[in-house]
Amino acid sequence: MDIYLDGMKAIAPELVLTALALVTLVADLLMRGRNSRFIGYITLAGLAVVGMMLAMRVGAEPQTVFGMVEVDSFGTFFKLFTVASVAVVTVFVLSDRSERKDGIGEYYFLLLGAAIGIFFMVSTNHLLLLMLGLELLSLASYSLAGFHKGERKSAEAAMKYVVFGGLSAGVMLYGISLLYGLTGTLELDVMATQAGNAMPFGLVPQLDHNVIPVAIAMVMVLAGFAYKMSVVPFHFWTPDVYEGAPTPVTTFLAVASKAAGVAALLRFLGALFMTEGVQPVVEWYGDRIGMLLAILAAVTMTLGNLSALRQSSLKRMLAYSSIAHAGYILIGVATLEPDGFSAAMYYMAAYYFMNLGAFGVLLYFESAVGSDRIEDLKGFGWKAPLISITMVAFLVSLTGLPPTVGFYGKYLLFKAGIDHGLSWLVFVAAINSVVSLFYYFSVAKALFLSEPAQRPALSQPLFAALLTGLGLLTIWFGLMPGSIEEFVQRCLLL
Amino acid sequence: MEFLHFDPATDFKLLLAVPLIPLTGYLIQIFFGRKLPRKGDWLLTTGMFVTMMITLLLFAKALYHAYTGHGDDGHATPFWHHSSEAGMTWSWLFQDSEAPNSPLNLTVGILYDGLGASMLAVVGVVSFFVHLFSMGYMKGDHRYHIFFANISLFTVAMLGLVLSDNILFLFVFWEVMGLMSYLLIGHFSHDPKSHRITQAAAACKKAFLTTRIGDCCLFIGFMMFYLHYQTFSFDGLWQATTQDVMVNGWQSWQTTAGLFLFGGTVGKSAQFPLHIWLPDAMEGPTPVSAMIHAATMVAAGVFLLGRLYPVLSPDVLTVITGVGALTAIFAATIGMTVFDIKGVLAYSTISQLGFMVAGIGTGGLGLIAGLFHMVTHAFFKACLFLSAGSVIHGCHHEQDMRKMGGLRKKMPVTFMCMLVCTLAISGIPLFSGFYSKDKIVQSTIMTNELGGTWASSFAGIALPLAASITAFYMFRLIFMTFFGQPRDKHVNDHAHESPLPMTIALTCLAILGMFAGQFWLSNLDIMGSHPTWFETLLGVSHDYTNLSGLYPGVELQNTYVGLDAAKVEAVSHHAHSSAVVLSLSVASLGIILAMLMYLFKRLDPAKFTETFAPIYRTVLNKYYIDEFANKTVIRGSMVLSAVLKWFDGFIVDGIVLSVGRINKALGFFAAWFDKTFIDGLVNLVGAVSNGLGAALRLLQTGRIQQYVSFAVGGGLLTAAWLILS
Amino acid sequence: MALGAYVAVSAALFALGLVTIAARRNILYVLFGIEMILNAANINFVAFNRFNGDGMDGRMFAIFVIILAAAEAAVALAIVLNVYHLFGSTKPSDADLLRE
Amino acid sequence: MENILSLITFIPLVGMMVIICLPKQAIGLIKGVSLVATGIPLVLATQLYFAYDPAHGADGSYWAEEQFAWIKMINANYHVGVDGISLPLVWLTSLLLFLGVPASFGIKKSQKAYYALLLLLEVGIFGVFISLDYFLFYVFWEIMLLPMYFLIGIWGGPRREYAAIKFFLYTLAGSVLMLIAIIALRLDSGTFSIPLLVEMASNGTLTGASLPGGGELLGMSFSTWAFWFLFVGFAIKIPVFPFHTWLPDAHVQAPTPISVILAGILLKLGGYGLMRACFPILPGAFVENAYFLGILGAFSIVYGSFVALGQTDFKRMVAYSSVSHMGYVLLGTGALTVWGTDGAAMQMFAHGTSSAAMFMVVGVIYDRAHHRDLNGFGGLSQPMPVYWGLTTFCFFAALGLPTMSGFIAEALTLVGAFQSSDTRFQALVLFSVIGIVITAAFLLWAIQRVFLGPLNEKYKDYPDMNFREIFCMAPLLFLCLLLGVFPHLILDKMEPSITHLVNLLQSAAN
Repeated sequence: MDIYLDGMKAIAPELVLTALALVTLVADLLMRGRNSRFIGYITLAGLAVVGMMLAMRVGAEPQTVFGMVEVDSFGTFFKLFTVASVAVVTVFVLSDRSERKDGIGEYYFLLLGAAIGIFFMVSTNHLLLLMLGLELLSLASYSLAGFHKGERKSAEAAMKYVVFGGLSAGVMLYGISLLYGLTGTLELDVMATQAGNAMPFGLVPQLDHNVIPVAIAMVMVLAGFAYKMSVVPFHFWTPDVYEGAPTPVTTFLAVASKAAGVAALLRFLGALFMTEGVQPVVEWYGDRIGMLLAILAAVTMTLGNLSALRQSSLKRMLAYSSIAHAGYILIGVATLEPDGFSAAMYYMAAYYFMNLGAFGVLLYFESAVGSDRIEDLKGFGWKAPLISITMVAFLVSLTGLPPTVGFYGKYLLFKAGIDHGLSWLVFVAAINSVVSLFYYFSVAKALFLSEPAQRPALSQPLFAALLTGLGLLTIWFGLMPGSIEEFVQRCLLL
Repeated sequence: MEFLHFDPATDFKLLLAVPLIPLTGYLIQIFFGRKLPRKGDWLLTTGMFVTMMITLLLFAKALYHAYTGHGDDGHATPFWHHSSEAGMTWSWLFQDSEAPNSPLNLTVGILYDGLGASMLAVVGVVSFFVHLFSMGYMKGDHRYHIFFANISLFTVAMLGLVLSDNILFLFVFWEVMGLMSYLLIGHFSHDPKSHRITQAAAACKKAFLTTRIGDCCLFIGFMMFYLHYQTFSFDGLWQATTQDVMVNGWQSWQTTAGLFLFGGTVGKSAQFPLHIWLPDAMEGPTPVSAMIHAATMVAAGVFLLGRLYPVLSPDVLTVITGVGALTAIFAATIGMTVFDIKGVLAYSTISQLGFMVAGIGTGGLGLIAGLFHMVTHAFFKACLFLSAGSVIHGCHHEQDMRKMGGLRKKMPVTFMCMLVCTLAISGIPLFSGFYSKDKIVQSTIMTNELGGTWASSFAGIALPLAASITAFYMFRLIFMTFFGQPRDKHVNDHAHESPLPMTIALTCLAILGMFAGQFWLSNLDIMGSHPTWFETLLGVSHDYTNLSGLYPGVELQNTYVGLDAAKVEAVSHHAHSSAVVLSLSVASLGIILAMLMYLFKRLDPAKFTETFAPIYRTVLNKYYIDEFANKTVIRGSMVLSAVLKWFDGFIVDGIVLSVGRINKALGFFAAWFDKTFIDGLVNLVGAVSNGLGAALRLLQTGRIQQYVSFAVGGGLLTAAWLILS
Repeated sequence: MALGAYVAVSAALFALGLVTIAARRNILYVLFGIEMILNAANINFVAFNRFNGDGMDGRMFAIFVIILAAAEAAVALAIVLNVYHLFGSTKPSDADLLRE
Repeated sequence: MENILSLITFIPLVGMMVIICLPKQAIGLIKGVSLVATGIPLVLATQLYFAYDPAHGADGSYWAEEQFAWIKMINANYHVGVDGISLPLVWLTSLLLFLGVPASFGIKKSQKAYYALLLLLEVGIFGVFISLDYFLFYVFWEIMLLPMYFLIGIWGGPRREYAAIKFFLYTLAGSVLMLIAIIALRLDSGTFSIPLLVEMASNGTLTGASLPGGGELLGMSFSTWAFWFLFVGFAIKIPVFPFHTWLPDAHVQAPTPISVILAGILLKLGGYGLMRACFPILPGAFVENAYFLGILGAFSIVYGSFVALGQTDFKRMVAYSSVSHMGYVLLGTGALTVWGTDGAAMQMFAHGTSSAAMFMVVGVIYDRAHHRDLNGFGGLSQPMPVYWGLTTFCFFAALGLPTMSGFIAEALTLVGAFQSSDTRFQALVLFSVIGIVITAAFLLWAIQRVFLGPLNEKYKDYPDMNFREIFCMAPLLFLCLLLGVFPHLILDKMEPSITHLVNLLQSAAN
């Protein structure tokens, strides 16, 4: 029984989060859809509790509970990340002027549900739990994308998302089944380390015998991650869904959901190719996978950037930009080395600040200007200087220029890439970041390089403060990146 | 006579003061000139007077030394001083970290020798008189104070040039003179009342640019010498070159470098083919023409040759002779056809400069003669120009000789001065020009007899011919202007003698133009068979094989090498008598011809021009050299610049654009690029969809099932890669 | 029966699912296609579990997948219903507001 | 003062903060704060200049060094210091930015933002000149771009958006390549410290051996590609043909004070970067390619001057003259002689003063006529004699008239390059001389068209330069003259450092 209790203790944050989700659901029912803001505040408070619980776990001894849940700092990092994103998204929902005031209690429930999915997804080496977490996240996301039931765009987005997501999940599942059949196990570290012909037999005999089935299974599994991260060729849903979904949901998809994909991929690859006692032939195969990822990275960032160039909608542009950023992150992943992984994690953290910020500003513009077209922002910088300057900081960071956190993240990625023989990829990424300057600064151009706009600014002091805070952090962590990087390094001790 | 001894300690301070006095004047004038009484002209003129007196005093010291100092062989010891004797040197580039003698540094000082002393005196004297003359001539000019400031600064530069002990500083002052020449030629280009405002604006630019081509050559020349000898100082260059040549003989690079050096002279001293700026430079006020474009600046090129003579290889000297002789004859022919009074003088100046250059090219005696001609020419040509200025002033800015005539009585002083100087330039004994020009002719004869080159043979014919033509056109000028009947009543009625400052200046310069050649009064050496004062001052020997007065301690490797001194002396004597006869006859021929045509009207010039119409037209149009330069160099540069401008805008800039064009095939990039970058120039959005990359756009169709297909297809590709690799 | 036969059936089902998703003109068929893929995986899980010997991993997984499929179908149908309301069509290609 | 360099660098930042806190309407106060925030660094920099002991640079050490750990994880330090190469440029920066404030008084649009950005720009520029840590260097390098983008983009001419993004794009394209090279160097050496890197390079331990595959990229050896990546980054800034096309557009569209700063200082960053952070770190690759750099330099000289000759826009002409003048920097350093490099360093300073003054000249007439068509003026010297005088002064400084600093720089460069042990440089020098003539040609032609000849009646009532305009321009012209007559004032400070640099490079050549 002790083991059971210890296990429950270990997954306490998940339990609290689940409870919180239920509480919001029940509260919404009790209040009959009135006063939804109150539920938002409950969510925030609950997230704060979860966040504190997680924070206390940083650096704790890793353990495996219930045979499949890995409670370790790596997971904690992404859980904290998720909690923070969900909290910010909650604030977005609360500040979204276009959102109804009441009857949106389930909004928070769905967000929390998605968060629970992420929590499990990022903390397991077992393919079953991985799949369950991923599906939970997906189901919540589908609903969120279609949250505005009366809106055609929102409905269409949800439909596309569910079809594409269902397909991807199916493919991944099929891949998992193949992998299971080939190796006789669902546990990744066992696959990697098992040698000989005893049951389960792991990957080694398969790789020795015939790599084709393994390759097919691998690609299918990776497709699932690629879909979550919006990596080419599984990115097609991204622009459409991002554009159609309500902006806070888009933010959630772009930040938390993508981070979950990254985390799961890192864990998958880490457990498969980088665990202690990994068999040489498996490690060798890892290099092939790394090269595949590197190529995908190059294609993804290039496609994302080139497509973003001619977008007139800020939202859609940010969607393509998020595809491009997935490509950058893959540089770190493709190295299949700890420092590459930590670079990817750092970049994820950087991405958190700048993208939350950018989407937040987008939300603000949507309320203030009533449009997300870049053209309509002309001269608005002079009307809302603080938010617009903050936006410039986010744009600079997204482009990857100092003194912002985005630069440091890119620096780490480039460094890892060059250090592990991916100089060509770094070169491609460098050119890409020049290209990205064009479209990012088309926003800055619209904001400031035109005559002041006529439309008055919108006063949302708290929201503005949140954004400014994010902006300042974007710059502060660019100048003093040490703290985050240290944190990342501590969390990466898998 | 103690005060005539050269004392380095004090005299180098005086020498330093020579350029500093007008410089101070300039600074005062440029900032406060407008507010000073009489706009400050008195200040600068007084300053120049002091400067002139100093230069004359120092010149007297040099002369005193030359006539009293004794050397081993009874010749005067060279008068040659460097300011390091007085501890006056200046580490120019570095003062702090470098040892003074480091090859990286440049130590500069003042060089004062016979050549420098005479040139300094010439510059001082001419400058002062030009200042004086200008007080009358420029009266009422609306930029009067600026004019004075500019000629003052010009004088500073010229004085500095003469005093430089190294080629780099010479170059510095050389260029500053170019600037001042530019500003002074363009003086009237600011004057709304001037009717030649546009021409003046073009002329000043042309002058600067043309000479700058020469300047660049000069720069390359001494840079090449610096490369081999690591020195800029004249002394160092002489020594290094002669020692090098004694061991290795003349090398081809020395010839190349020497030609480049000569390029400087070609530009500044208006030798063919860079002479084209000088006639145009007459757009400047006449005092400027007198000072800069006759007496001083254009002589700087000749002075430069004098300074650098030991480093010029025989081949270079041959070219110098050839170019000089060509310039002399060719400018003289043009001079016959010009009707503008200043224009005649301008071509005459070019021609005379050709004489000097050709003389220097023949070496030895010719070098001395050429430099001497530079001195004498300075006086009489300055006087001629000022006289012309006086005429123009008297005729209310009429320059066309065809409208003058009979001014003899209206302007007697001007007439007398001009006549004296015309006799001087024509080479009539008793007048200074004779003694210098005669020696140039003598030198060509001598060189030819001692085994000449194609150039000296050419010079032997061209120079006497040019001398004859000179006499002709100068007297043509005198007769057309001062004799006969007034051709334009209006001009003549209003003609008047110039005011006192101008006539004083004229008279003094005319006197110098008469007597600056030979002290014939003292020893009755009318034909100039004795050494002139200039030769004495430079301390050259009779046979001209030893020029150690000019270049102490240097064994020249390009002058009468391997010839017996006695033989040279003998040839020299013989050549002297031939030269005198030749000079006198050609001068007389020219004068008689001019008299027949323009004084007695026995011969009608129109008939000649008709008979030789094609030749006349060619000459009248200055051999079409300006047109040629326009068509080739200037047009060429403009075309090139237009081509490059196009290249820059469309090709270089277009590299980025062409990235876009390649991407036209690749999709969005080009569309975006063009939209943003060639704002509205080409709407490529439509074209994009035709390209390959339309695929990229077409992928995002909005149809979920197509997305699925693409994704599956992409996944298959991925799997295929993983399997195949 | 040999393992190969099971795998062949599952592969065929998977392929059919893909084709259905990509080609059918009714959104409901598309959802069926997804179900087919999930069930193809299920066949694999059960078959592999049977042939890999002891352990219940594969079968467990299959059960979970069935639950997942149900949940997904529920959500998907709700969304499809909403789309039908707004677009008046069940053709997936009719909903193409969101595109380049 | 212990932290004099940090003070110089960050006082403008403080000024910027203060300005941000001031109300928009307090324009007088904003200008006052800007003057103070640029004035104090000028005073401090002047003091530093005179306190600097040049002998210090003879062994490659730095003056007024400050160092403390910044980002420990990657071993990046806040390490600053100056030597004879950077000090004159630091001083020039402080001067031009100080003059840039009164020169901006004519700007009436969003003044608060303008001065704040101007001060931020100053921080970035100072930072680049004083950084001795590559990471810090890069951060400052990029920080500079942003204010420049907005300064051109907001306060520029009609095509300012195009010019601003083009400027940003070019510089960024160069700097990402630079970043890759910096990272590779860091990975190979384990340090960002520029002095340490230089030391390792001179010991021959910086070969890329510790990188995967020996650091090869696309078939190029480590030192080769790292060199070219760095070089392109800096060459774009100089700018060298064919990377120069951003410059005319940026110059033409930028407001006058920004053009002044752009030409006066920003272009120098490229040359400075090469001397500080490219050549000595990869001396082997530099020596291999020195001749090619010389060709680029010489070609830029001639090319820039010819293209300038063909321009009808006054400002564009001046912009191309910068291309021409900055070519000397490459030619001089490529020759690997002390004089050549001295000349190059001096040229950076000389061009910084003369071209800045030239842009002020253009600004004066543009403020009055609101166009810059060279053919549209004429006879302006009549209503504006002082303007004519200063312009002529300035143009002659630019065309390298002796007694002006430009002459010293060009002469040292050319003579130095001529003496290069690589005799092929002699041909380059001869070729470059064409540029000297053409430079004179287009400048004089411009004077003729604008100032001389008959007066265009439209302009007869133009007021002459006012005190503010003269105040902004006169110090620069005075400097041109002062350093032309007394070059030792600056050469003394630079020479030991430069000799050290040249010796380093030469030892790599042997």
